[in-house]
Amino acid sequence: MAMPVLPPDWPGGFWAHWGVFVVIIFVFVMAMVMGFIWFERRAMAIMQARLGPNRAGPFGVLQPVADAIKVLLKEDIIPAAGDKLVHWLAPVVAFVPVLMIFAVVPFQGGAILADLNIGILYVVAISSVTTVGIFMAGWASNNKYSLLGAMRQVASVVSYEIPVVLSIIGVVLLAGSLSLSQIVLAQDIPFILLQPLGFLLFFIGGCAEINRAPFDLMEADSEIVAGFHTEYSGMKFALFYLAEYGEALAISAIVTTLFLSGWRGPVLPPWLWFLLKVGLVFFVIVWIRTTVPRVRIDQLMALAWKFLFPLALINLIITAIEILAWPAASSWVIVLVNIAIMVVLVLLWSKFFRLGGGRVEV
Amino acid sequence: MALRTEPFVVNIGPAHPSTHGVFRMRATLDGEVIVDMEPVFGYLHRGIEKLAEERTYTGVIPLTDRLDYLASMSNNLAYVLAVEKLAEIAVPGRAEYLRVIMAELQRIASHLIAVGAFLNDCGAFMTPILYMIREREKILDLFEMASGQRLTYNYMRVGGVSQDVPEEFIPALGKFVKVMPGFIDEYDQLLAENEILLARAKGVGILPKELAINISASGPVLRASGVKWDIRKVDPYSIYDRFEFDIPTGTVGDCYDRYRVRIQEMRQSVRILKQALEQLPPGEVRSDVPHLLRPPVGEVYGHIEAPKGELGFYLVSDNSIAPYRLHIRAPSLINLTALRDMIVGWKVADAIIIFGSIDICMGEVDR
Amino acid sequence: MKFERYGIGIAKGLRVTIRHLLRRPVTTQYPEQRLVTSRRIRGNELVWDKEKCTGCATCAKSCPQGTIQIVTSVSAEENKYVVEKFEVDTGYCIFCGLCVEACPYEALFMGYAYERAKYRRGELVLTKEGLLPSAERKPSGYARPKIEVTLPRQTLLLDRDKVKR
Amino acid sequence: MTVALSVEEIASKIEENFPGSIVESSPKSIVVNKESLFAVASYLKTTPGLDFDYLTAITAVDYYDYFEVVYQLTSLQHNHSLVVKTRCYGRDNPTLPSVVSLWRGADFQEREIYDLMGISFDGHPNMKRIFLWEGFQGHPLRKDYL
Repeated sequence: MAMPVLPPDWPGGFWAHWGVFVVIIFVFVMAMVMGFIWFERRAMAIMQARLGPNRAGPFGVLQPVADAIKVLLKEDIIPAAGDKLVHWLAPVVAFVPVLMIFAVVPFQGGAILADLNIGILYVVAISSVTTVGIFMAGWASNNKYSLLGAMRQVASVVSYEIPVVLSIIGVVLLAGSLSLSQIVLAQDIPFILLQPLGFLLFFIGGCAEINRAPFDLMEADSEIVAGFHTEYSGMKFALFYLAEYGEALAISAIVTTLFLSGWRGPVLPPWLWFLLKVGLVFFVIVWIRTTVPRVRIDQLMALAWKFLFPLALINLIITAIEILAWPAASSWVIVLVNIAIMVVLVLLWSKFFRLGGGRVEV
Repeated sequence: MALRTEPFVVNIGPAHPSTHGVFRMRATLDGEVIVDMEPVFGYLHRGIEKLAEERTYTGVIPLTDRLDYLASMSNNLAYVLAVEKLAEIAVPGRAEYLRVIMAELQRIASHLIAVGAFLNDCGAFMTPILYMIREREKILDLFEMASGQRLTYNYMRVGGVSQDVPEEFIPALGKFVKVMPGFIDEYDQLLAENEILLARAKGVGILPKELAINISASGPVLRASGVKWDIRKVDPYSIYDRFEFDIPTGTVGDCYDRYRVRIQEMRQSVRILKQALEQLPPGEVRSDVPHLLRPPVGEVYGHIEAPKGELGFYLVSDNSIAPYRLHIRAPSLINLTALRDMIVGWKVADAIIIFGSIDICMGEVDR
Repeated sequence: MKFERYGIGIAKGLRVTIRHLLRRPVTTQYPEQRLVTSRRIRGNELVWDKEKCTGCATCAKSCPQGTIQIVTSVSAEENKYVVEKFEVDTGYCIFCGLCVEACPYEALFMGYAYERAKYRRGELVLTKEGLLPSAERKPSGYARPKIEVTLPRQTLLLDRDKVKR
Repeated sequence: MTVALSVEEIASKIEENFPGSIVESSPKSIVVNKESLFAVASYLKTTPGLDFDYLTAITAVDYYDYFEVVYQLTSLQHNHSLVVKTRCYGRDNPTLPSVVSLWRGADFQEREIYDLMGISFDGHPNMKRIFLWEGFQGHPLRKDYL
């Protein structure tokens, strides 16, 4: 495995690098997830005219720690009629892939566990494994709400993977590489400007994949109680919770990497830029969650297949044509053209997009 | 190729985040689609009608607080109006105005919860309901100021109200009336045009006009189906004939119409409050009514337009100090009759919002 | 779903929520920060004025729950009723205030206090001594205008929210 | 203002169409016998000029000798109202014809009366207890239930 961006004076070679970064990633993910939990609760609370957690530590920053301790001390309940092995295995299967995504996320130039040359493909592949864990949880719980939630999750992930991957391909075409650090290095202009439509599609699809509002159907508390983790408690529940926020973190990080030029930015140190951008993306996710209601399952499907999928295909084709036809064109012209194309396409689709489903005669 | 699926039964409730109390829908699902539904309730049955037979006429008023606990003032009002009709007791002018003020404030408070809970059921994570609870809190402050409690007011009495409002009440109410329309505008900005909400609520759970009348629906549910029927207008009780207000109606009878009708009614209530504040006369608030009231033998049906619909009290008196029979026509219970017709064929997510859009209060359904 | 408004509805909603970032929260931090309750609060526990009470038992009759128990005897020398037993089981009390309103001699008051939770059900039964006023058992102004004017004014949420419009 | 229709007028109309159906007519209400209840109810609902399309409330009162079931009828079209009563004797298994087929609004209310008062309604699609659980002994709103 090639390590082109590994600093040459790095002591100890590959295994030291590996060990250090595993620890860094683990600590980073845990710390960021806890920070995100706190951040989401605080930001949301303020937007809802209240204060949010403010008891544990200054501004309540230690609230996630307190929650974690509470959750760890809780009794672990397994439904009597549930499938015990699968029930036990599910949180692990759901959580580990989330952690593994960060192996290829570059925190700054060279700060990466494994700069795979197929990095983004790896991300797409690994992130889907979480779904298996969630379906296992839904199945093993022997609870109808859990099963409904798990089925919703599988349906939505299977559908949304396609527009998400298609919009990633646009980025890959521009960067000419599947490696995440190469993609960042290729972004002299952030790809959000070169690929505005791709960004929109990826963001919507990403929100749907990580089950963030308005696509949080699988744990829609007002409909199916808590979805797949209805029957989970204690540490296993905590793992699902971590997985959920870890996914949110991962999506924020990948959006940052693919579209917001990753760690690159003036003045501030690169890792800080990276964190700021991740935080910004996450704030937008939280902000949307605070505002909008939830879509219905058939609307979710219709949105994926009728709205996102055709637009993603068109976006891909346009990107390919641009790259082939005007390889020498000024980037800023392309930016303007692409934004115009995005506006036209979105308006056009908004006009003609009709939702399927509704009442079913029974 | 048709997929063969096996229907399965899910109990939605009695302990479920969005059944608004202990309501249970025994739903048969085919995938996500509800093919059959049976409402089950009675978990909160306290036998208020039976208890009332052993209370004095005044002693029943605290019981009515506990019917629809989101609109206690309206329940108080309906009950005392029925007793006054039975015993032919006159009410001083100021008391009438105070009653109307309280009833309209209560209507706003109840609709705020109804709309907030409905939007919460739609999945807008807590934001609308928290904004609306904020405004409801202001109303509860006013109620607390007048009656001393925030939920079970026990404010109305046969022949008036329990005591006059304190002097700081009127300026506070004036301020509330001034700020409230702005907040209602804000709710509208927040979600009224939201595409997702439109997609979720428009055309969902349609209650046709004929069916709405046939199942004796009342209140916003009936009006959303396009029937212009508001007891405040068609059978004015108390002093509602002195105020100018409109009856908002819907056109289709879907969830969105019910939501809009409630929002419009809040605006109309603010309008009534404004007029009542201007007209409020000074004077007594309670006429002389014997402590142990003995109404003449007879029976009476008194009804008002409560926030949830037509709230009626059927009273039979045998000239003793306790009602011989008290029957409560609970709007929540009767509006639920159409639930099955509205839900079947929709998905689980729709069932929840259809149920939320009816706006029931289990204290009133089960009694 | 149909985006005939091109997402303007969603954008409007997003504007409302983001504007709330700049507003003050409306909640209070309860144990540290306390609001003044209504002057007419029907708070926990009745307060009984031993001197004014004549033992007429109007309160007991007016109680819808049958919570109040009064036993009186006739005192020979003073020619009036002596209250032997005055017992209120606050576990049954619904704090409707009808007894206070009914009292013809203004001898019974609603309590001004809240936070009077007890550890044992037995402690909820208040007898003669337990009903007397004390430092933490102040009478409320419910149906007692004379007391009402001495109490501090209620804090209103209406006065606290700073909404720029 | 919802007009309470003149009882004599309607009573005579009913008597004309269904001789012997009126047991008693007070100034406020008509008491019909239980055999002709359904016919009278559908007459009231469908006759032009009466059009009682809205069943406001049903309730039952226990008078020891008999149960009186009270129907509050309203016409949304003409904004008038009428109180129709019927009596059923016997405490063991009193029955009445159901009006659910005319007004679906009677559905839960008749079940409620059955549950709490013990009057069963013939022709009701789902005559079972509504508030109390199946197997509950007695009917609590009866005056002899302690």
